Amino acid sequence: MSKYFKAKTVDNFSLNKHFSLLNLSPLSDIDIPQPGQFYMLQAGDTCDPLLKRPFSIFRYEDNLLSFLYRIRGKGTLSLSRLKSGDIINVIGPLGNSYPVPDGDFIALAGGIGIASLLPLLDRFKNRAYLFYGARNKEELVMIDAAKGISKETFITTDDGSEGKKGLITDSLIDFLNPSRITHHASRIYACGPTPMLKELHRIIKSQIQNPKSQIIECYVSMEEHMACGVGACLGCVVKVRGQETVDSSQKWIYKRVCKEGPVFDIKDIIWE
Amino acid sequence: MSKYFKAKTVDNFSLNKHFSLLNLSPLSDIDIPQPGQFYMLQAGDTCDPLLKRPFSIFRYEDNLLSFLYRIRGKGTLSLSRLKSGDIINVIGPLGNSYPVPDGDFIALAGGIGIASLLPLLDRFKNRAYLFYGARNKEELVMIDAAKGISKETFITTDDGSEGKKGLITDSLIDFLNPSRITHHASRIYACGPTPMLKELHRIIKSQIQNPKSQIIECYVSMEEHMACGVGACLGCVVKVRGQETVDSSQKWIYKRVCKEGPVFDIKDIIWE
Amino acid sequence: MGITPNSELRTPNLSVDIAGLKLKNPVMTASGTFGYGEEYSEFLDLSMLGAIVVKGLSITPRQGNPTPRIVETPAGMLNAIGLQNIGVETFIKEKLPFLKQFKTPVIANFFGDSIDEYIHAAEVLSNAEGVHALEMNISCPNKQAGWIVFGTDPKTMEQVVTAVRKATKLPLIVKLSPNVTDIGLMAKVAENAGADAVSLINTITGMVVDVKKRRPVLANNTGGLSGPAVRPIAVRMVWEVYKVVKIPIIGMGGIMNANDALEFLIAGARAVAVGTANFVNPTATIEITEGLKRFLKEEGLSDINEIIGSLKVGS
Amino acid sequence: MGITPNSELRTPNLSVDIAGLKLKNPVMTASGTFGYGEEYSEFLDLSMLGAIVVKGLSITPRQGNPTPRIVETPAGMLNAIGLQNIGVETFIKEKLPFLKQFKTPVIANFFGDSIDEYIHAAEVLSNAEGVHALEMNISCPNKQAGWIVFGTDPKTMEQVVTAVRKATKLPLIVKLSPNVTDIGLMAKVAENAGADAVSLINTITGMVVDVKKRRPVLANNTGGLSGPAVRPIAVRMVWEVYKVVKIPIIGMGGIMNANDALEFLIAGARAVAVGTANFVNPTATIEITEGLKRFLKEEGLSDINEIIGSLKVGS
Ligand SMILES: Cc1cc2nc3c(=O)[nH]c(=O)nc-3n(C[C@H](O)[C@H](O)[C@H](O)COP(=O)(O)OP(=O)(O)OC[C@H]3O[C@@H](n4cnc5c(N)ncnc54)[C@H](O)[C@@H]3O)c2cc1C
Ligand SMILES: Cc1cc2nc3c(=O)[nH]c(=O)nc-3n(C[C@H](O)[C@H](O)[C@H](O)COP(=O)(O)OP(=O)(O)OC[C@H]3O[C@@H](n4cnc5c(N)ncnc54)[C@H](O)[C@@H]3O)c2cc1C
Ligand SMILES: Cc1cc2nc3c(=O)[nH]c(=O)nc-3n(C[C@H](O)[C@H](O)[C@H](O)COP(=O)(O)O)c2cc1C
Ligand SMILES: Cc1cc2nc3c(=O)[nH]c(=O)nc-3n(C[C@H](O)[C@H](O)[C@H](O)COP(=O)(O)O)c2cc1C
Ligand code: FES
Ligand code: FES
Repeated sequence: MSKYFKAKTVDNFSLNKHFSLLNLSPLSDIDIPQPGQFYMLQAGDTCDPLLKRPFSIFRYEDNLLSFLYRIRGKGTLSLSRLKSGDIINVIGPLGNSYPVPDGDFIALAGGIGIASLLPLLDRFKNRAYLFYGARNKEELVMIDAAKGISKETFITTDDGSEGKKGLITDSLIDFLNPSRITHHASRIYACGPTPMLKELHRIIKSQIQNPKSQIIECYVSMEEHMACGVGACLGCVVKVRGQETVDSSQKWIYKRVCKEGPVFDIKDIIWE
Repeated sequence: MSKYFKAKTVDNFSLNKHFSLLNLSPLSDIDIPQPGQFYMLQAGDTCDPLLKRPFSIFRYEDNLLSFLYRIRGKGTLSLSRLKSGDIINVIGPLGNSYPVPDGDFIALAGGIGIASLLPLLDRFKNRAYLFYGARNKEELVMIDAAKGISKETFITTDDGSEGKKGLITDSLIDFLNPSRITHHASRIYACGPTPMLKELHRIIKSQIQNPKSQIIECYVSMEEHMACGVGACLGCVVKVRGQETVDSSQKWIYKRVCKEGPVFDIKDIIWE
Repeated sequence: MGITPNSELRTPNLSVDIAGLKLKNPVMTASGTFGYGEEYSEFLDLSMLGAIVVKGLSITPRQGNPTPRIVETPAGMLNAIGLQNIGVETFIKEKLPFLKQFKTPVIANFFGDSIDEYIHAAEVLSNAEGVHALEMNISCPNKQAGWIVFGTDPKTMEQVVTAVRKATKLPLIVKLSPNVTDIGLMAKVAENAGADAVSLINTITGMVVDVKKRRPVLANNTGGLSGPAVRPIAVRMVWEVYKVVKIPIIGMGGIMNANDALEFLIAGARAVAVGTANFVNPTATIEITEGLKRFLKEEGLSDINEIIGSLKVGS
Repeated sequence: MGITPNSELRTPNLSVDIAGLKLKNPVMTASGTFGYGEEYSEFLDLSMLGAIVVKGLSITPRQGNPTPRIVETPAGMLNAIGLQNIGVETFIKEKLPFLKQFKTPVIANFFGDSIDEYIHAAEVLSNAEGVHALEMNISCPNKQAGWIVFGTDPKTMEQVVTAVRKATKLPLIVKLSPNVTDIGLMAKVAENAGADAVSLINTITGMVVDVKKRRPVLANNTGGLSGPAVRPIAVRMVWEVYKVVKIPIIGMGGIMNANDALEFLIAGARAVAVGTANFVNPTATIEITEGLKRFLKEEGLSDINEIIGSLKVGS
């Protein structure tokens, strides 16, 4: 059982202009991925693009690995050109995973962040209050799939083209307002763009200071440029409070998103 | 009418493990190619492979450009991955062409050299004595097409797996033997690997010295590594006798295969 | 709807000034990749170029190196043309008249084996009507100094630039070799010796081995690396030079599209040259100029000069 | 069918000797691209490697640079990790024991900000059981000499190599920076100062600009270019060094497969290191070793040493 294996493209279909779903059938025995883990993927075998790119496991069913991806630059563009039958080399599953929730929980997805959170919603069906925001309707994908496995779903778009107009974090703030609590969730799981995570961090800080709040924990999946995905290059580090360092004078240390992450306790991250 | 145009892949089918035929439909008005001319082709838009590669026009019919190519390295490999509907940028037609034959003629093709000669056979149907040699059966392609438009066809393979066993130039020597001439051809057109062309040069020299020989002219299509294909980079030069130089002391000059060629009078080339 | 002055205002200024030479846009051709202009004239209107830089010229014609002269490498290519050229005289007689019909400055790239040859070539080219500036290629070995490359030794370079400076009144561009430890130092030497501008980078020396034959692929053994592979090195060098000289910089090395050109301009180049990209896309220069215009519009800028050297660096 | 001695004879010898260090094959890992070995131990059997070169170590731990530290370039990548590392002591305590279980020599790559730091790190590493050789990374700025890079100034380099030579009895490999005018000269200086071998190339300094933000993509502004893009430069440099030194050369820079490794060996490298390729293909080293074996068989050669430096060059 190796974490470096060949897989055959079963299909690779475009959901809309920006998003596609890739289904891969591994050609050898693989480790079973956990929600929050990721794989390094690359189409083709030329030197441009050179490096593999990280993608969260979106679904694992019937030994099929599914990835939901957004076409951004040359790596994802070349991925979008994979055709059924094409064979690629894959590394994974990599990184840690979301800790198992106890009871109901909140999931906060910004844009393509849904890809990472969906397996969590799916494994713990009907236990998540899903907050899912995006720029516009086109950037919201898999809503039906997500709704079907969530307890309740809150949708926002920046332009109001779907769901409520506004930021998803504002909807979350409303929901968390201690004076009108309607839920029993004590944990938040989040994946999305850095500005969203920073705002979440602000929200969490004020929640924790508020004795009436139920929220006690928050886990976020972080993104950084990666080269190796396996902890070797030190390219993907984030600043984390230095609790584990011998030298207590050290306020922070770098941890590798690909190895100690991608999932971190939001309190441990130093947001700059 | 520009020599740089977009074309749509109509189909790209594999004749066997080594050879494929690519049919392109130009998306704008193009110049009509002449036998011996070539195009610069490239699949994909990444930086690897970087440069376009030269390919002879193999057929031009119903405004469809056809290329017969042999998969050798990364350029032709990526070409072989073009799918119907894919759009690529093309430069051509480039270079000079085979001079018009008067009467019957001899065509000497080594391996993929057939790609360059076939349009000549086709335009002057049933006037060519075709000598076509390759390493083995698999490397002989389009034999039926070639036979159908040639006056007579002579086939050899190095291993005897098709046609006569031996070198195609040996068959040519037999045929040219002045003591048993059965033809009225005075010109040879040739395209193939350099060793074959060098041997041809040796044959031609002895023919010309022989007063009984009918052969008076020989044109060869040359190959060199190309970068631009349009005469700008000076990458593709061959040594040519210096008849056109001002300074008569100069024994040779470099000419560009892509611009003054690819077709040269065999006598003008300096074979080293 | 009457006169719409706004639409005119909205077309941003692309013209830049290189040592008194006014270019209608900052996109020129790189020497050796555009022949003498005519080779590409059937693909694009040469009047649309910022400048045409022709293949390197020497006082007497040169045959150049044997073949193979070209080999592709990952995202790049090596060339060992060996400076084949028709010589300054033939250039002036046979190629320059064609180029004069376009409204585009002609920059003559030239070189020599010795300081005398440099001086001589510069003089002849300076007297030719229709040559608007000179670009000295100093990536050639100095015969007199035992084949030390002019452009890699500060002293040798200073001598040859000083000598050529005296031989011409045309704007003088010194084209720097990247095969050096400190490109900033070399640029400063050129500036002090009288260069009006520097251009960089020339190719980086490389080699590809044919492992079956156990020979270099190129007949010349080594060749010069160009193309996208070198771009990050070139951008870094332009930035290093921008920090230490006052004269304008012409940036090049792997520019394939407008985004690449912008990297150079932002790092400090006042103009850019497009080389290897012409081979892949004969209209690359025109598309880059269009792309620059589009970028300025999108960013709400009215003048390309606003972005030149605008790089904000961290501490 | 009884004993078949021929099949054994047919397995060509891959082992090479680097300054007394016997490697079972010439394929090692490049420092900084293979962590401390354990990161890749779930992908391949570390006993199959010629040698393991670990991430660069300093006398005290380092945090390295802020992010982004990595950006992809055409056929290459820039990294500005900033030499983040756990320090020699922690390495010896926590990482070395793991590496000792494999039958593969461990080469400790190390560096310092000053000659003292180099000496100190070399001493500590030399006393650690399980470190088989030292590789000095001299592509770092010298704090004492006003941040001149050790590896780009012959005098500074001579000093630091001479000092380290006295501090260790282990085979000493000096890793050369490619950001120099004359790599042959630098190699000779290293040889004369007591190096047992040289390794090259380290990364080439480069920059990528984010044109929208008008900032370098990397937080450190510049980074080191590695990957296939640099291979032709690296092969050329190995060849240049091979011509002027007698000590063995470890070649690297863009090696992705056996063919690439062969280019280096033929050009004169006695061993090769695989860097960026590990990121793309974690089993690259093993596949390259297999490919070398296949090549020797196909060519009817019985020993890898027959091809080292076998390049036939034109006049
Ligand atoms: C743990 C993790 C899980 C992810 N999961 C998903 C997913 O499920 N679906 C999805 O669409 N995207 C996911 N991403 C993001 C995805 O990796 C990037 O969109 C992709 O790398 C962009 O590559 P590109 O070549 O198309 O774009 P580029 O043009 O190369 O870059 C666009 C942007 O992508 C980012 N990027 C580029 N290269 C890398 C790299 N090697 N590593 C990380 N970021 C990079 C940079 O921010 C860059 O500005 C994930 C990222 C991480 C770190
Ligand atoms: C005028 C002309 C017409 C040609 N017509 C045909 C044709 O109709 N069908 C066909 O299959 N082949 C044709 N060729 C040969 C074809 O161009 C090469 O096979 C192709 O370039 C190989 O590219 P590659 O990347 O697959 O192989 P690579 O691995 O790059 O190289 C394999 C070999 O191809 C040659 N080669 C590589 N790059 C170039 C280049 N840019 N220019 C020229 N040769 C190169 C070299 O000899 C090299 O050793 C023609 C060549 C020329 C010059
Ligand atoms: C085929 C070829 C020929 C070249 N000839 C010359 C030359 O004659 N004089 C010169 O100064 N530079 C010459 N160069 C260098 C280019 O002008 C340019 O500096 C270099 O190629 C980097 O730009 P690019 O990556 O865009 O090609 C040549 C480059 C190539 C590829
Ligand atoms: C992410 C990364 C980190 C590196 N760290 C070091 C290092 O700590 N010490 C060192 O000497 N070289 C370091 N290098 C340079 C490599 O060892 C090697 O010399 C270079 O990458 C060229 O080889 P490649 O093209 O195969 O990667 C590093 C390279 C990369 C890509
Ligand atoms: S991506 Fe290499 S350490 Fe994380
Ligand atoms: S390929 Fe450029 S001159 Fe012929």
